[in-house]
Amino acid sequence: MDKREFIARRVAQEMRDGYYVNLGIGIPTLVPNYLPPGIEVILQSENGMLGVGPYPYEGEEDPDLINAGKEPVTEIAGSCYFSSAESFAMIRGGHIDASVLGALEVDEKGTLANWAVPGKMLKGMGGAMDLVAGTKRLIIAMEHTAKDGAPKIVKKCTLPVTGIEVADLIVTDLAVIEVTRRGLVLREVAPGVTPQAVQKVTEPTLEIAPDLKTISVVPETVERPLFR
Amino acid sequence: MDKREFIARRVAQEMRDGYYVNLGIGIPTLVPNYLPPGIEVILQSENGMLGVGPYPYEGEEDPDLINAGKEPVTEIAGSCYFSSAESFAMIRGGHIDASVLGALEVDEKGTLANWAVPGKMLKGMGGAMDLVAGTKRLIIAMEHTAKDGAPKIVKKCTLPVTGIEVADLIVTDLAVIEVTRRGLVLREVAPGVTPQAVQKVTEPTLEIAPDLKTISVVPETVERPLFR
Amino acid sequence: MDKRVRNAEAVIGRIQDGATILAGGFGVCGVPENLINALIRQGAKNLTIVSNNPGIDGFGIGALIENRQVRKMIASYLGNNRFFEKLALAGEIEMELNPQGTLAERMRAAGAGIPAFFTPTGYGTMAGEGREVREFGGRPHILVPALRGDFAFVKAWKGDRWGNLVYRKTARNFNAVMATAADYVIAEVEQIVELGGLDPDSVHTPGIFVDAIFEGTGYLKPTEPGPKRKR
Amino acid sequence: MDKRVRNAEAVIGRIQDGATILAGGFGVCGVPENLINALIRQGAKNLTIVSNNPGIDGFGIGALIENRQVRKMIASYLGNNRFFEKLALAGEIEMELNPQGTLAERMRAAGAGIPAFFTPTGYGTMAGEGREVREFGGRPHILVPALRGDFAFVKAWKGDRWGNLVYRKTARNFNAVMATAADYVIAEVEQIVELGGLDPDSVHTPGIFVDAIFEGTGYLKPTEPGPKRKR
Repeated sequence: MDKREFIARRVAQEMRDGYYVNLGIGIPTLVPNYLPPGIEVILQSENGMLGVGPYPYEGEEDPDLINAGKEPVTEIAGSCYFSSAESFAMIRGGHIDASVLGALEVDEKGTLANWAVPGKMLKGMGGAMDLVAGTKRLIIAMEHTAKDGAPKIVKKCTLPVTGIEVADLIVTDLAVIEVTRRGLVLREVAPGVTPQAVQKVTEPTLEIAPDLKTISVVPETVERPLFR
Repeated sequence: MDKREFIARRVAQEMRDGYYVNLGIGIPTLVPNYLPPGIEVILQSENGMLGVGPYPYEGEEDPDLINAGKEPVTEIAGSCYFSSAESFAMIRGGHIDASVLGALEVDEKGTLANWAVPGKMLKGMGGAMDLVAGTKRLIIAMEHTAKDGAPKIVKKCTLPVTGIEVADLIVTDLAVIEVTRRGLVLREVAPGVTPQAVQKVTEPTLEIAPDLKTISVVPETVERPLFR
Repeated sequence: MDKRVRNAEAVIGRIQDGATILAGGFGVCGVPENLINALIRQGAKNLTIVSNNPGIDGFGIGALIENRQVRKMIASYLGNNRFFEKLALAGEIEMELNPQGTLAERMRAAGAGIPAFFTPTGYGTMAGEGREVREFGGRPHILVPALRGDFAFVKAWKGDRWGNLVYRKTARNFNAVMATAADYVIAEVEQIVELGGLDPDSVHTPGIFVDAIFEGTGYLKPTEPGPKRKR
Repeated sequence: MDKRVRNAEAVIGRIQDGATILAGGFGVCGVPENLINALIRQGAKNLTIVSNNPGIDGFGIGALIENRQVRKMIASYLGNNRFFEKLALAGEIEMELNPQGTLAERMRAAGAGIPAFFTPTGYGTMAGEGREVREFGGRPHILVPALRGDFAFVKAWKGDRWGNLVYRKTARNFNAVMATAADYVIAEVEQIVELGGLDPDSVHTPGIFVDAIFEGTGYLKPTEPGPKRKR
């Protein structure tokens, strides 16, 4: 199982039946493919849709039906559409149960940076600042370190931030870390990874949960439609 | 022709083709019955409707279809419905071309009082404060004096006000008065009424327009469906 | 996911004394009749009711007031309810009058995560008393806070088990905005349809806003008097 | 009343150099193609364009930028447009980035008569720089002003001669809110239907917001790539 799938599978375990969820691009997109049996979530796409369905079959794309990543998607029984203003009223009004986003940096207070790298081009924040400010529970899904091995979980964000003290949980290929008032608490480690190894690639000091667990993700055998 | 019809007929002359209009209860309600030929206006009802149609035939009331005066109405080709929030976004956002309201008092600056009489019960302002603040043109339609003959056009409102400096035109059974920056200008008088007679029952001093006219309302012969 | 409950009784027990309830309806149009009747039978007291107007004597919010369950009424218009008038004059019920659009916008703000907004409506009037004033474009505006409920009673025409709602004609009125602005939103509908039975482009209230939904029974749906066309 | 015009050319002459235009669309979905193409032919310069994102190279707002008619872009996302990137890095185009929801809400406020509102979105970020800060419920919020256009370019699915509009699926996006927030609103639709041909309960943009409407032609309606299900 590759890192991205591992992370998405672990994030999927955080979903509860009936959750309304908004997913960022990248790893978060994969989450619906790995929902535990009996867990039904409804995906919100901030361009104006609730109940995002699987990707279409080749040749069946509808140009009027895309997700926030601008990919063609489908609708399902129970889907509905609305305007961008209504969509963000929904997001900003606290109606989304969970949002899963990627990150460039998260710091020990849960402050998130995921939209810009100075010097390089600013791509824009899109809906990320609204999502982190408005969602009930913000889960960060990312690889634990940057490609060069540098920590992405830092003492204080150095990149332009997306929101102040917003993240609730960080799920990586190495660990599950909860953001609490007293700092970061290491809840779970990946199979074969020690808390010390996690700490080594994490800038702030991690408190180790007394009931520290090992991340358990079981690949399923069922084929499910490819979701965003 | 009774006073109310006279006033409504004169107000109807202020309507322009394609106007979106909101009408208060009382005399304003009568206006659509007297529109000049070729003038089509679309009535907005603040409970959530554009394109209010005539009153229904007896026995054909639809309990889901009422105007802001809570009377059953009908829809016409081109009607549409929306929520109270959208309705007042429309009103407050300046999208209504003209509003016609009754008044208890209007003063020389166009400040309006039409929703409460202290000591008696406050019935509530309903949508009146939103309408006077948000409509492009506010026309007051009322009898010139109170039942006891006291002026309703006053130097300064004594009753609880609905909005400050909001009225653009006052149409009564005696006169048409424009509210301008320098005060009230008498534009028209009713047939057989002198400017002096109007001034006598009007508290602030009226400037008489150089081109003072006589109100001309011609009863039509065509029968039209009874509108709100 | 299934938000259907059997009837109003199945959820009305959640409402405790002192709760704030947003109740849809404009006059006697689009009134959550089943929920209000269930609340009268349930008997919670000292309620704050937010509704455009208290309706007519003996129906809807009017009946709730007659049953003396309401401590405070937030409304834009009180006309046509003599019992309410009597209680208010006797100081036995508190009332807060809001301009109708301000009332709607306050709940829209609550639902959209906006704690306060500026508006020219009500400036210089009793509705603006005590409010912060600021000029925009040379015109004075007042700062108005959002308005949120513990519960919302919503009446729609059709709905599905995800809580998606469609209203009919002017019965939509305050129902749609109230559905966005309460912690627990209960929708009663005339008809529950299969999932997929509503046009996705024409859903007025997305199910995300709704916590429980049931098919109401015995709707009175009265009309108030008004002029009629002659044949 | 009839708001129909023959085509985009019939109204595009109104747009002068320096105008602010709100343009609907999200990526390449729900884009007012006819209006943008007519504006390219018309040639007005130094425009401020408000659009969620500048689209892809050579299509929609992207083409307008390539034609060097845009002085300033107000958007939430700039990704996938290399020409824009080049101009921006060279300082040849001004850009203002807004959080997507703030962008939508600013236009909703303009359309609803609200000059400014408080939001927690963007507090402590570059999007909050220079904004007034105030705490509500112990949480810092910033004060954000409304955003209005001289013109709005709106793309809908169907419309009638009164300007009532219906959108299709996610092509609604920013079109509906932009239709409320400009002095002159031009709607292009795929089909104009008879008055009465739209369900009054399902009109998304009431005609009051629309000044001119025409049936567009030659829609490209492209799609961007994405994963596909296997059969």
